[in-house]
Amino acid sequence: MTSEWNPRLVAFFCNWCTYTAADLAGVSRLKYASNVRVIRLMCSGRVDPQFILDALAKGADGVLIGGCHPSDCHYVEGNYKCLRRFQLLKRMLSDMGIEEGRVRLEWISAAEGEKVKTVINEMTATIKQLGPLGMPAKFEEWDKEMEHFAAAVHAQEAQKAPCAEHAQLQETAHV
Amino acid sequence: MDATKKQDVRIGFYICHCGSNIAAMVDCPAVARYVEKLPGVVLSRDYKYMCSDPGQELIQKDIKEHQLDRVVVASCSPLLHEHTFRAAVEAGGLNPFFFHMVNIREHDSWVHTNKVEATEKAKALAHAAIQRVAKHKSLEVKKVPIHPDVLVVGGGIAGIHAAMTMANAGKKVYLVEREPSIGGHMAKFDKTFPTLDCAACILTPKMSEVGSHPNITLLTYSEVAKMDGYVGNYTVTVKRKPRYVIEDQCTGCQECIANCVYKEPKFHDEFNEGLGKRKPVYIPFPQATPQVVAIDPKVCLNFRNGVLTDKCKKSCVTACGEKKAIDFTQQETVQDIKVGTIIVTTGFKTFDAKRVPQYGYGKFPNVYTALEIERLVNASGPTAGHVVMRDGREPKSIGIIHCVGSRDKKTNRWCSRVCCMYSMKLAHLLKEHTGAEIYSFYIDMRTPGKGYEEFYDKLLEEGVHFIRGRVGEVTDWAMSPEEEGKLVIRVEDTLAGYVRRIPFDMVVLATGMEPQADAQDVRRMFNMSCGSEGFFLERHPKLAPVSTFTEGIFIAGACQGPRDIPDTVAQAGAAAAEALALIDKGHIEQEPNTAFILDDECCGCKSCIPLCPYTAITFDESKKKATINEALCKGCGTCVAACPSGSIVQNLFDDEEIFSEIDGVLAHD
Amino acid sequence: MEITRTIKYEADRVKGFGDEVRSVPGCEQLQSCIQCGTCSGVCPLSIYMDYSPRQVMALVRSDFKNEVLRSHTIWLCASCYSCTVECPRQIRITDIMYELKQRAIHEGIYPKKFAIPVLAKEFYKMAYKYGRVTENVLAATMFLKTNWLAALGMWRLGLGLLKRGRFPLKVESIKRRDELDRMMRTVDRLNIDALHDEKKKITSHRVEAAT
Amino acid sequence: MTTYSYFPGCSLKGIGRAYEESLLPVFQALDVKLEELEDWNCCGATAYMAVDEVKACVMASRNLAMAEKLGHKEMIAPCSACYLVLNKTKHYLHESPAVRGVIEKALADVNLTYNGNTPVRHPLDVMVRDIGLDEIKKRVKRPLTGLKVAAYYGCQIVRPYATFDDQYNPTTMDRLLEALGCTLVPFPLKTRCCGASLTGTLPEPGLLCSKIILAEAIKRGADVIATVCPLCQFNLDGYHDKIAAKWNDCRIPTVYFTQLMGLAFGLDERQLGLHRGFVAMKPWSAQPAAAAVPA
Repeated sequence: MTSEWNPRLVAFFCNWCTYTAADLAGVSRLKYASNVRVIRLMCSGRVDPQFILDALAKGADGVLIGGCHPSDCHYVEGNYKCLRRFQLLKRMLSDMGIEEGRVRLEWISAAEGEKVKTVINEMTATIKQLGPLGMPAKFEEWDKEMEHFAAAVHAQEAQKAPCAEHAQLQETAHV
Repeated sequence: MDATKKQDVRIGFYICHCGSNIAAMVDCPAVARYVEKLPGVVLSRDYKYMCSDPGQELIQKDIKEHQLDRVVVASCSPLLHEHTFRAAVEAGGLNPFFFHMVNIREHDSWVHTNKVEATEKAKALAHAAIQRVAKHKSLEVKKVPIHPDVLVVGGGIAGIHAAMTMANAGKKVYLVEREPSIGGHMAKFDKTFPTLDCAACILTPKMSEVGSHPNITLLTYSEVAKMDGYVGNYTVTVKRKPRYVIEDQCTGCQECIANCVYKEPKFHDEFNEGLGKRKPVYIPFPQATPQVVAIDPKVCLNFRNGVLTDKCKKSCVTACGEKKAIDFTQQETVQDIKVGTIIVTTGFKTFDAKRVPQYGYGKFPNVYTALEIERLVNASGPTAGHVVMRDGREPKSIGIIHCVGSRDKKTNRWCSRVCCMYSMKLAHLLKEHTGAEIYSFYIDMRTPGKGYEEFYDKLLEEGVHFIRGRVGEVTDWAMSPEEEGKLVIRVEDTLAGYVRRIPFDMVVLATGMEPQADAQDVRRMFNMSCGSEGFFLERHPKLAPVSTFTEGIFIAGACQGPRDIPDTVAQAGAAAAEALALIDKGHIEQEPNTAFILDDECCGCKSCIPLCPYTAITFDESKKKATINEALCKGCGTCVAACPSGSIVQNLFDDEEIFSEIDGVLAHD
Repeated sequence: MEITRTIKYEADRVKGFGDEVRSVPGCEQLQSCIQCGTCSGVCPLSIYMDYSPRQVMALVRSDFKNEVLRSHTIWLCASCYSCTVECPRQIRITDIMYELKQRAIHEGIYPKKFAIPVLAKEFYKMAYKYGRVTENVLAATMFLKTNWLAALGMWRLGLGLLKRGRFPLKVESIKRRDELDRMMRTVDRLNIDALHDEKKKITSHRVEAAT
Repeated sequence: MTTYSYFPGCSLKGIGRAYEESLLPVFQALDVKLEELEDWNCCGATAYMAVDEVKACVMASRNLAMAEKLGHKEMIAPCSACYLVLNKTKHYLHESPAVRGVIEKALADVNLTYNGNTPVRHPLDVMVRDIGLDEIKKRVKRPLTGLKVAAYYGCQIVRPYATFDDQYNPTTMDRLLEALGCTLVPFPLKTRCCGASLTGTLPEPGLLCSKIILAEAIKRGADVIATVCPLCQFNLDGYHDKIAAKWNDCRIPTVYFTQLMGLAFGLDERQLGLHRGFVAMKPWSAQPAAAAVPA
């Protein structure tokens, strides 16, 4: 394997358009970066923002959502619903310091095998430049900070507070 | 090991080599070894062809011998073989939904070039499936009854054949056609290749059979406006355009035409490609089905700009007399039809030759399209089969240019498949009719069909000149005396190796086939997909060539891609058979991927209700909770993702399953 | 009549030539040529060519470098771009012709005393030196270098131009020639074609070896 | 008053003097200012491209960069070859970042930058699409009624970048000349090659190209051929003796469209450089003034 760092991409593809397009890319033997892991859903409308956050939290460096083109959704307008949620989520992600190129929503029809290839390759290149996201490590760090903080408060309080209060505080810190 | 006990599942994992399709890029035994160590896995195998009978039997045997209660197969796309393996699992005695499939062919071995990376990817995907399948639940396949009636959209040869097949099998068929008569493009053709039997002779008996078949309801001059419902239970709204003639009362006597205030036909005749003329009241062609006239409000004197003025003396109405078939007050009507399956046979459009300006169509009157020539050589055509040009002369030399609007990245990049053959047919007919010298300019001669190459041989023997070269331009300026007053084709004779200028009286453009102009609208209406060129996309190019991605909707003929009459008819038969298979089963098995509400958790916020495009979610006022009508739910999962309290669950795609899948794909480095 | 052998052996090919041309920006589409002959059909000069443009495409693709670079075809191309706009595979044939001309001049294997490459070179020199081109001076140079007899045939035209005030007697030049000079030297220094030139050198050795 | 940068190109200072001599007063009459690019150099030209494409691009980009610096929104290039080479360079720089990098460095040496701005326009395009036929009609003092013209566009303003007109049947010049009162003869060879530099280098092929165009214009009944390019004008006008010697006499005057505009605007014929042609157009001023100035 190459020593170069390879980003990890999780993709949520709708069954009717994008997953089929990815199948078409396969049948056409197009070649794209191997670091994408596709999860099939029936519709991009099924993509819960929690899926995206969960993927990032568990170590994905980027998330791609693929749905049918506007007005082509197999379920009439699940893709619009997805788009609406995606807009909200984007704001939240930027507040969390997650760069824009890491989470992408793309409309890819069943005929666009070529687009699957270009989008995945583009995203891989973008994320390679951005570098690892490292959310698990960040979470660990945040946990540690919290523990430190708790411990500090604990220690402070322990010095001046009586025992009963201490016990109560400890409980709060753990919540 | 601890986890195995805790989860209490016994998973069997199988990875397929697919010959060398997968094994060449993924180290299958290595993946099997990796999966073997995962929690819950009791057995992990690699095998050459999992979809083969021995492969399926292997699963069944293992389920029994090893008391497996979950199965994962890593092979091709679930869109291809999920069904196969679910059936195998069921045959092995398990609920078919205790199965999950991993796509390591289309999504892995075929698209990657580094074996190590591809193997790692396969491991990650397999890991995810193992974690996911542990959470799978036992589900029941939902059976819904199927409406036995069928709708066929488009009355060309494909629609006619599909409708006849279904009707003969005893099904009630609605055949909707946009034009006043069925027949489509084939009705315009003179003869058919390679047998040279006359198109009308073989088509018109079928047309009249359609017209009189007790099981067929023919809706001409009509268009489908809307489709609702799902497989087995579609409701289709058909718009019926006013033809200003009451179909049931018209006997086709055509007295009205003879007595129209216009004594001479003078309006553009669509059926004859504008080479002939018709009156405002007309029957498209002698064998039209139904034998019912139509009135064109754009040119009828009783209308002005399509609006009824009642200014004409209406000699047609007088001529119709007692039959009272003419009704100028007719309005567009809509009609709802309930059917279980739909066959879409909307056909093609011929390429607009004006888009290749260098060939001079529309500029030089003696440049014709192939379809115009079909009418010109036809005995019932505008010239009664005499080949005379627009200037009244009979051509002494004719050049036929192939691939006009085909194999050209600037217009249409595909090969239209029929042009080589029909060009040769026209060459033969033109030679027969005029005795002219005929040149055929082709890029590559494509004759892959029964008797087609023999037809090419015949044409060579007849002395038609075949020149391999795509024509550069057709011009009307002369370099030498013999070119004066002629159309000059400039071409490289690539086989002789010379650039040539050849003068002709007549030039024929073999225009290619394109998707109908409104193919995208039709596609949306029937929830289908289009390929990049705009033809309707079949479910699988080899294994499901007449199915679409929407269950119960089939396609046949040139709406799916350019093809000739034999292939179209074969496909139409196939589509009818597929529809019959579905109907005769009596019910549809639906994927149990519907959503349901956890009553205990629903807080009654109603946010899910407006999201459902099928109005499957309603609010139960007594319980103050939402409920989902399972029969209406199609399983998109949009409400599930939106529920703020997490109280909606989608079968087969519940949160737990997807989270474990996410966890799984990222678990492996 | 002299009979010559026309068969081509593998040794006649300069392997890699086709790939090399195709790697130049603008020439990539060459590979998708279907040999339909549209280019020759629309080319106003194809009637004088030894190889038709279509054949040139085939020859390049099959690595027949010597045949292509020696052909008259590439020099007969008047850059009217008809082939480029008509090609059903959107091959930029005119640009490929330019690429072949450059290679022929670079390797000096164009037909000697053939006026067109000489004009191209003289044009280049003049533009390089003065920043502008004075056509009549250029033409005179060209004729002197190729066929001075033909120059005599042109005296009437020259005289006509002179009478009509269209024959400037002094060579036009820009004011800040140094600017252009500096820019050109920068290009030479950067020599983006460094690698390219390496390749050209190697292949030209091969040409010599083959001839 | 609108101002355009103006890139004359070498030919307009030499064999194509008449083009500039008519172009400038016509624009002036239309209240459009042209500011000549100071110290412009050869566009890079097609012959140059045959030797070294990158260097040809360097030459073109010096002009493009200087035009950007001059600051007018657009630049006019009347010679078809200049028009094409400048536009082609723009495309090339856009397509190929590698070449663009080199050229940016070369420009930086002489304190120039290129940002991809300043479109290069042909005067024909500017006349019809920017100024407009109505405005042109207003300036017509002596309509060219009865003058039968073959509008000849040549190759390089419609190919390969057909930016302002149809590449098969361009009509911009036809409409413009019609506005001047001319009668346009149907001319199928509007965009056929004139032979370009081949006329000088390989007489037979080059001259045949010109001859075909001349013969067809005569056959179609034209009094005069209107052109938009100095090389086309030279080829169609300069070789009549040779063409007559080789084939047959095809004498017909070939003028610039701007010369016809000047005539219609009532400008002095001598000033428009009409005397510079080999086959002279019949002096228009000698003709009886046809229909009066349109009201």
